[in-house]
Order: sequence, then structure tokens, then C-alpha cells
Amino acid sequence: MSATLDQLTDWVRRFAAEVHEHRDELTRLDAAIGDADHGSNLDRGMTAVVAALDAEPQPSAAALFKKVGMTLVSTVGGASGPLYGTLFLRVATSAGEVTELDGPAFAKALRAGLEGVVARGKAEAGDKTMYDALSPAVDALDAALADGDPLAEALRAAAAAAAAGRDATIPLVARKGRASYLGERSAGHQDPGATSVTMLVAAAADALA
Amino acid sequence: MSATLDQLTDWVRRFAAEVHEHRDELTRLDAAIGDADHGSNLDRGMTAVVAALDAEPQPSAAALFKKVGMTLVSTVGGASGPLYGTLFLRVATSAGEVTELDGPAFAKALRAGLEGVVARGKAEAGDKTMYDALSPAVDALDAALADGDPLAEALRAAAAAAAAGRDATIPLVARKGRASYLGERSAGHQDPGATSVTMLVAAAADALA
Amino acid sequence: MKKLINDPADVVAEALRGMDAAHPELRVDHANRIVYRADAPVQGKVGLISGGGSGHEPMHGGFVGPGMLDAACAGEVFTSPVPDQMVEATKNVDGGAGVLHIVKNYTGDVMNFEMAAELAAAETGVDVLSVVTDDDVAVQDSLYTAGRRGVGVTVLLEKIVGAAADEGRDLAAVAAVARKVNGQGRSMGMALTSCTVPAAGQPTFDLPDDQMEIGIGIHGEPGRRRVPVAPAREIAAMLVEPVLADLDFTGPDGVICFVNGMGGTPLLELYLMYNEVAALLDKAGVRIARSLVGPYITSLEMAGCSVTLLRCDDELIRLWDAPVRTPGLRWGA
Amino acid sequence: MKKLINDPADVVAEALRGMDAAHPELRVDHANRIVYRADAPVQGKVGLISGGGSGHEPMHGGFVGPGMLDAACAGEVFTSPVPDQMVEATKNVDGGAGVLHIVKNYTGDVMNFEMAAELAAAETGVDVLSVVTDDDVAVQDSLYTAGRRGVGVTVLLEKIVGAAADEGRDLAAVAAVARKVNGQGRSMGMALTSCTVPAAGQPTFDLPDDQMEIGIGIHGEPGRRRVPVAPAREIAAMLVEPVLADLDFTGPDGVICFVNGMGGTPLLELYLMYNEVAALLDKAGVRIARSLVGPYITSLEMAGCSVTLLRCDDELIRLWDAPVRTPGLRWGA
Ligand SMILES: Nc1ncnc2c1ncn2[C@@H]1O[C@H](COP(=O)(O)OP(=O)(O)O)[C@@H](O)[C@H]1O
Ligand SMILES: Nc1ncnc2c1ncn2[C@@H]1O[C@H](COP(=O)(O)OP(=O)(O)O)[C@@H](O)[C@H]1O
Ligand SMILES: [Mg+2]
Ligand SMILES: [Mg+2]
Ligand SMILES: [Mg+2]
Ligand SMILES: [Mg+2]
Repeated sequence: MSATLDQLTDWVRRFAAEVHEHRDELTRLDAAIGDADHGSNLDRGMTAVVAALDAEPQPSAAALFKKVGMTLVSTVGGASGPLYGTLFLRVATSAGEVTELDGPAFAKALRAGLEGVVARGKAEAGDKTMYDALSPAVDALDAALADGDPLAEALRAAAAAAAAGRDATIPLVARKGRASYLGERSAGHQDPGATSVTMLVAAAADALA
Repeated sequence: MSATLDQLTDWVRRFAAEVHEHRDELTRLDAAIGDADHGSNLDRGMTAVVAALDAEPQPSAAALFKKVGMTLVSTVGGASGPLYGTLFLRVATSAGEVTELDGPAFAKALRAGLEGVVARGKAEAGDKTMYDALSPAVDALDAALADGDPLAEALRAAAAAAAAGRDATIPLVARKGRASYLGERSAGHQDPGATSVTMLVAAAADALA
Repeated sequence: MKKLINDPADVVAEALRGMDAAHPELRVDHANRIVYRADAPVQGKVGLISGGGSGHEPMHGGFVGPGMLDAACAGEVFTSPVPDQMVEATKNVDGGAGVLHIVKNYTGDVMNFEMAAELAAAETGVDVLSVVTDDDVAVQDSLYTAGRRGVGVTVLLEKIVGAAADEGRDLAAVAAVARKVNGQGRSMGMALTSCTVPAAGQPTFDLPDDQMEIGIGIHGEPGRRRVPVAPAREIAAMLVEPVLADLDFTGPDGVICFVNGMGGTPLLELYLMYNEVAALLDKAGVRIARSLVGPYITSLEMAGCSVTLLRCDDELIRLWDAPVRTPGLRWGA
Repeated sequence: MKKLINDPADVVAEALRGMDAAHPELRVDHANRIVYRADAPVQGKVGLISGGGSGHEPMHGGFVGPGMLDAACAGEVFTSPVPDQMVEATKNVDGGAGVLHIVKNYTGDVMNFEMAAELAAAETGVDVLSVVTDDDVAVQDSLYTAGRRGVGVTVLLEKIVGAAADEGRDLAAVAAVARKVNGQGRSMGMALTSCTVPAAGQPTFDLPDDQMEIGIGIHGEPGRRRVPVAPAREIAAMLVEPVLADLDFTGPDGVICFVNGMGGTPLLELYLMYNEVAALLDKAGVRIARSLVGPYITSLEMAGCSVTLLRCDDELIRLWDAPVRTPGLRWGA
């Protein structure tokens, strides 16, 4: 089973809808250990993305994700703008000028996105960032596909891994991003970026089902 | 019966003690229709007065009240500094270089004080100021003495008249002082200056009893 | 009460010590609580003094310096200073040309400055004139009341009159400029929150989260009326309309438009308010010749703003543009 | 939420319109949210740009003008601007001598400016160097974390580096001055209250009436620790001690001592704090060469303050004293 361009577009739109719906929750999480803007940042960006896709449907996976990445870079700002922007730009490059992605190609693209996040933000495991949800998700996706699971099922496993990674950020003491300024006081709070990136993976599982 | 210099000094000290005890109440009244400083203003001034009298007992009624008036003018500021200051300075002039004041002399001095307040502040009856408590008190004092009441009893009548005048400020719409800025909203609140001047008359009734 | 203070009784004295330490170009008489420009008196120049309760900073101490005031007398928070301070300052800023007292119209300020002028006349040979500012249109002007409050115009007046004194005009002429500025300026203010007088220890008034006060002064007092909070656009109209209704500002030389912060309002919001005010003036045919945006005449940490318009002519614009060098206002020097 | 705003989404755009209208000496590109000095680019001079989230006014837009920045990019409230803005500003302030990016050390700001520098290199021929400020001693400096925040030193740096660029130094030399200033400056801040991001609609954190936050940044975030409210004297010690512990400030040329208000603290309290800070420095043998007191790098309406010390030498003092003409800082011009 492959993901069609429509499904990939649907992934982006579902993520936008999730972010919009949980905008205040994301901001509240960011208020606790950051500066109370993660929800409005990402919602502003994904609203712009949806508007761009409405205005001009994209002809290929590369074009689609490049548009998403560029729009996020140009409209979000803060830490999540360059991080989510780079993620999608790397996904675009990895996906290429195709209109379908099979499981391995999708997984490769998502890993490229993860590597983009690391290249940009230098986060490591346990730093209490979006990395801590995205990285286990990409690993779970690879593992499930290697086990021969179809993409849809593999993405469900990835989404579960992301959620587990997200929850595991709660006890962590942040070492990257704004939460790091809080030192020990950052422990006991769920990372907002890990929360939004879990929505991203869950949206993929829904859209590519 | 005459008021001795000791009794007159005691009047001033009792007034200081009353103001100090009711400092927060006076400030609260001023917060409602003014700027929340009448209690601290008058307490600062009367504390300085007591310190001055402690340092140097005064040889005559004129010296005593002049010291009180000058100290108030120099330490209080705001509206109540010049008003109470002028009141005591006029009392001093009227009282003269004596060490005792009989009833008529005391009443004359207090009326001179009232006239000083009017000369300085131009308040009229019903403007919702200290005038509205002090003026009926002075009238009551004159009337009681004219009836042949002894000074102590006449001062009790004056204190009662002051209290009645103070209470009668509650429904008034202010036309002088800060409360006038509130217009109709000043109605329903007791005037702070009328409240403190009622303490002044009551202290006289107690000291000269 | 949350404040960066020690004992509430020491707030004014300690803040003056900080001002003294931070500004070598000023000289502070701590016993009398007077801020002087370091080179006072300036020979041959009319001396300008003002003063008032503390809690309105930078006014007035922050407006002492070349091109503005020669001295400022600081009272307790929201309490007029006392005559002794004003007499002392009058003596020390007289450079032979007399001294102008700039007084905001509050019963306390007016009476204390009046007593000071009487004492100065009796004790010193210094010529003294006084001007009273009363620009607040929130308060109805009437012979039978304390009249209008002196608010935002005081800032513009101290700057402009400072420049007039610098030009070497005599006392009567400087006083005439002052009266002209007061006559051509109007203000209106509003508050989103109350403020807390340190000695009182709690907010002067309670204001629910969905209410604001329109027609406030600068002493943390409640305003003329309480209304539901509204967008900046509507608030701007509530301030600008009564100002425009009170005086014609459509002259060819335009106005100085001053959007003032009450102390607790961020500059971001003041610029946003300025945008709304400018749009309303444009619609009313009022030209903005000069602008001032910021917290210049404040009420401690009160959130809110006021709008002041001053009708200009060539002379006032020239005096406004002249160099000024004070902690609170500075240009050209 | 009580603010002088219309729609929370429009706050930054509308405030920039007000800034534009109030300051004819600035030019604002509203589409890109860039504040330029009206005469940019200045031929032959190194161009200086900075930028960051809004809500810190007057920083950075209020520091645009002769002697300081050539342009400032405004992000959403507390959100770094985007690379497109920085690239556009870089192009428009280059007078042939290259452009310096002044970046506060926050993950978002650093990444966005990094992308901008990459794009500028690819799309334009402009030489770009970047300096990052990271002066906040509340945060432990470490290779394994995001490092220290850039706070108060940024203000002093923009002034001093502006003067260095005005002297005609080349890009490398200007960047070297910037790095020197950052290396010699340290800051520490505290909050009495939280602040409310307009889009969030409620205070970022709850702080009981008897508690304060020590070691805050400038984004309304909670600090390093929460302690009972204390007198100004003790608060000053909590801020000054870690600053002095981090760097030796006892040089013969003294320091610039900067007591900054977070936006909702009255000037009266800032001067009082300055008095306490000056006393502590005196005891520690630190000489104050220059002072700055006021709200210059703020967190919306947060009540609180920060203390910044910058170790000086003749060069830095000369550059500090040089003329500057911006809405937020102005002297000698
Ligand atoms: N260096 C980093 N690497 C990966 N993710 C990061 C890094 N720094 C921050 N993040 C993520 O960004 C999120 C915050 O995003 P956001 O609030 O939009 O930006 P800002 O911190 O600039 O306000 C954090 O919750 C964290 O997951
Ligand atoms: N013109 C006046 N004549 C008489 N009393 C006045 C006048 N103006 C104000 N007062 C009195 O002064 C009181 C307020 O004093 P205070 O709060 O100490 O001064 P301020 O109004 O300057 O803060 C009022 O309650 C009123 O009784
Ligand atoms: Mg954030
Ligand atoms: Mg009062
Ligand atoms: Mg008062
Ligand atoms: Mg942010």
C-alpha cells in the first residue's frame, strides 16, 4: 500500500486541524515551562499552510512538503518555525518529485525530517524536546515496516511510540529550548513540542489509514 | 472654668493619638473618593507635632498653636496641610500670649480657625469638606456658651454637632477637593476631612473636660 | 502589596537617593527633597520650579535640566509638597530674573504653592509668578468647584516654557507662554487597573476584570464613570471625542499629540493607542505636527493611558523643538 | 485580559502603525514588519540589524536611528521573527560595508537568524556576521544546554556597537566590539508579577501575592526559583551578588550600571532599586562610570526589574557617550 498525494495532503490538513483544535492546550503547556506561544505559533503557521494549499494544490510530494516547510519558516518564527520548517523541507527532498510514497519511502522521508530537526536544533535524546517524541516514532515506523507491517499499521505503532515518548518527557529536566532556563523546575511538565509532534504522527496514521 | 495650657497641649496630643489610631480608616475613606492618603498625611503631621512638643514645651497658647500650625504646614502637604495648618495658626493668633483660655476665648479662637480654613480653601456649606463638620461644631459651641453652659459641656455639644455634620457629608456630591472630580459618584461616602476634624473637636471635649 | 521598596515611609527619600546617584547632572537636596539642575541658578534666566506628589515619575524631577525645569519639589506619594520646599527652591533658582511656579490644579498643590508664594514674598526679594495647569476635560469646569485637574499638558508646558526661559524672556513673558500653553491644551485619561499607594498598602479602588474607569486623573482615584472594557479603538474614541468637543484643534499649524502611559502599560500598547488616536484625529481634520508617546506623567503602576492635545503655532513648535536635556525628555543636546 | 488592544492577532501590526505615525525619522515596512531608520542604507557604514519577539519595547524598534540600529525586525509577541524579514532587512541596510546581525541567545532567535544568514549568503552578495548576546547569569552556561539568555546587555551593546559602526570601522572590527561588550556584561532579573501574552489571554504563570520569581528572562517565563517577597535591599542583593560572582567588575574604569524595568514597574521603584544596587557596588569596590535607569528591555506589563553591569574601558565609555538619536535612547543629537 502506498500513500497517494491526496493522502499526504490530507495528512498536512489533519495536522493543521489538530493543532487548531488543541491550540490553547499547546499554549498552556508552553506557559508552564516556556513563553506561552507554542499553540499560537504553530496554529498561525498551519493556518497559512492550509491557505497556501487551498490557493494552489501541489503537483508532487516534493512540492507539497516544500510548500509546507517554506510556509512554516516564513510565518511561525520562534523555535518551532525553523524546526518544523526544516523537518518538512527535508521530508520534501527525501520524497522527491513523486505522487505516491510507499512505506519505506515514507519512513525514509520522515527520518530525513527527524535528521533535519537534529541538524537545526542539536537536540539529543532526553533533552525534553520534540525529538523525544519524533525519534521513537521514526524508529517504531522502521521496525514495524521491517516486520512486514503495512504502512497504515506501522504508522499506528509510530503514533503510539510518539505518544509514549511525549509522556516520557514529563519527568525530564530540559536541556534545550526555553524550558532549559527553568532547570529542575522544568521537571513534571509535558513538553509542548513533543506534544505537537505527536499530533503530527497521529495525523499521518489517520490520513494514511 | 478655663482651659489651662496643659489641657490645651493635651488636646493636641489626644488629637494626634486619635489620628494615629484611625489612620487606616481615614486613608480608606480617602481611597473611596480621593487618593488614599488622608490618614498617612495627617498622621505624619501630628507625629511631627508631638515630637516637637516633646522636644520643647510651649510657653503660651499662641506659641503652642503656632508650633502646631507651622509643623503641619511644613510636614503634611496635600490639602490638609495648609488647611489644618492655617486653622491652628489662626487659633494661635486669636488665643494670644496667654496660658489659659476661658470658654468665650476658646470659642473665638476656634471660630478664627474655621475662618482660616474658609480663607484658605473657599469651601462653603454642603461642599462635602471638613467645613461641614467644623462649622456646625463652632456654631454649637457658641450657642451652648451663650446658653451659659460650661466649656466642657459646650464642647460635648460641639463634638456632637461635628459628628452630625460629618455624617451629613455622606449623601453630598462633593464640590471641593479631590472628591469633586468624581461628580455624582462622590455621593454615598463620608468625607475624610470631615471625619478627622470631628476627631479634633471630640479631642477638645475630652481634654478640656 | 508587591513593590520594589523597603519601608513605605522611606520610598520617596530612597528614590531621590537613586536619582541623585544615577544623574550627576542633577543636584538633590535630600533634606528638602528638591531636585536641582547642577548649575542652578542660571544667571539672568527666569527660574522655573514645579513640584507635586511623588508617584508621577518622570514628572517632575525627571524634567529638571537645561531647557526645562530648574528645580522640582517632591512630595510624599500623591501628596503635594510643602511650602518650605518651594520657598527654598525659589531662593536657589533665582538668577535675578524672577521665578515661575508651575502648579497643577489640585486643592493641595494650589494652596501649598500659594503659601509658598506668600512666604517667598515676605522672606525673599524674589519676584514670583504662578501658573496653574487645568487641562483635564473629564472634570467639568465651574466656579463652584475645585475646577479641572492639571494633567498631561503639564509635561508639554514644562518643556515649552523651559525653552522660552532659555531664550532670555522676562518673567511676565515666560508666564504668558505658560498660560497660553495651558489654554490651548486638553487631556482625558482612563485606567484598566487601580494602583497601590505604598503607605496605604492596598489598591485605591477595586476594578473587576471586565471593567475600566474613564475620566481618571493621576492620583489613582476612580474616574468619572465605570464601563465595560472595550477594544483600543473604542477607548481612543472615549478619550479623543471629549477633548475635541472642548476646543477647536483644526488650526493650520496642527497639534502636539501626546499619548501618555499611566505607569503599568507597555509601550507596545501605547503605540497601538497612538495609531487609533491618530486615525481619529485624521478623520476630524486635526493635523499632527509633533508626537510624544510614553509614560511621562504616571500614577505609580496603574495600567491605562491619557491623551493630550496641544494646539500649536509656529512659536510653540519652535519652543517644543528647542534642545532639552533632562532624564525624562532629551533631544538636541 | 485587560489590555489596550483590539484583536490579539493584530497587536504587533497595529503597534507598528503607531510607531510609524509617531516617528517621521523612522520608516516602517509593514508587510515585513521591519523598522528602518529613514535614511537607510548609510553608504560605507556597517549596517546593524537586530530583531526579536515583540513585547520588549522599546527594544528593538525603539533603538533604530543614527548611532544605534539601522533596522529591527519585529516578531509576534515573544516569538522570534522569521528569516524572510531578516534577509529583507539585511539587503536594505547594506551600504557596501556588510551587515552585523545582533541576536539574543534563544533557540528560536538563533535558528531564525542562522537561516537568514544562510539565505542572505545564497541570495545576496552581502557580507553578514552575527553576534549572539548571552549575559543572563541566572542560567548556567553549559555546552549541553541552550546556554544563557541574552537580556540587558543587548541594549548596551546595540548603543555601543552603533557608535563603533558610526566611526567607520569595518565589519570584523564592529563585530569584535560587539563580542567584547557581550563578554564583559552580565545580568540578572526578577519578577513581582507575571505578564499576559495577548494571544494566550491569561497570565503565563500564577504568582501568589507573597511570592516573587528570581532569575527570570524577558519572555514572561517563570524564573529559577520562587521565594517570598522581600524588601528592595534584599532583592538588590539577590540580583547583584550572582552578577559579581560571575565576573570581576572592579576594574579602574568602572562599569555601566543599568537598572531595567520589566514594563509594569514605576520609575520611582527603579530609582529606589538603583540606590540599593549602587550601595552594594560601592561596598564591593565596583565604580559606576555611567548609569541607565528605566524600562528598556521589557516583558509586556510584568512588574520587576533586572540589573546589568558592563565592565568598561576608555573605548567603551567613549562609544557609550557618542551621540544617539532613537525613540528609546537619545543624547547628543
Ligand atoms: N533545540 C531544540 N531541538 C528540538 N526541539 C526544540 C529545541 N528547542 C526547542 N524545541 C522545541 O520547541 C518547542 C517550543 O516551541 P515554541 O514555543 O513554538 O518556540 P519558542 O520556544 O521559541 O517560544 C519546545 O517545546 C521543544 O519541543
Ligand atoms: N477647599 C477645601 N476646603 C476645605 N476642606 C477641603 C478642601 N479641599 C479638600 N478639603 C478637605 O481635605 C480632605 C482631603 O485631605 P487630604 O487627603 O489630606 O489631601 P489631598 O486631597 O490633597 O490628598 C477632604 O476630605 C476635605 O475634607
Ligand atoms: Mg514558546
Ligand atoms: Mg487625599
Ligand atoms: Mg493627596
Ligand atoms: Mg516564543
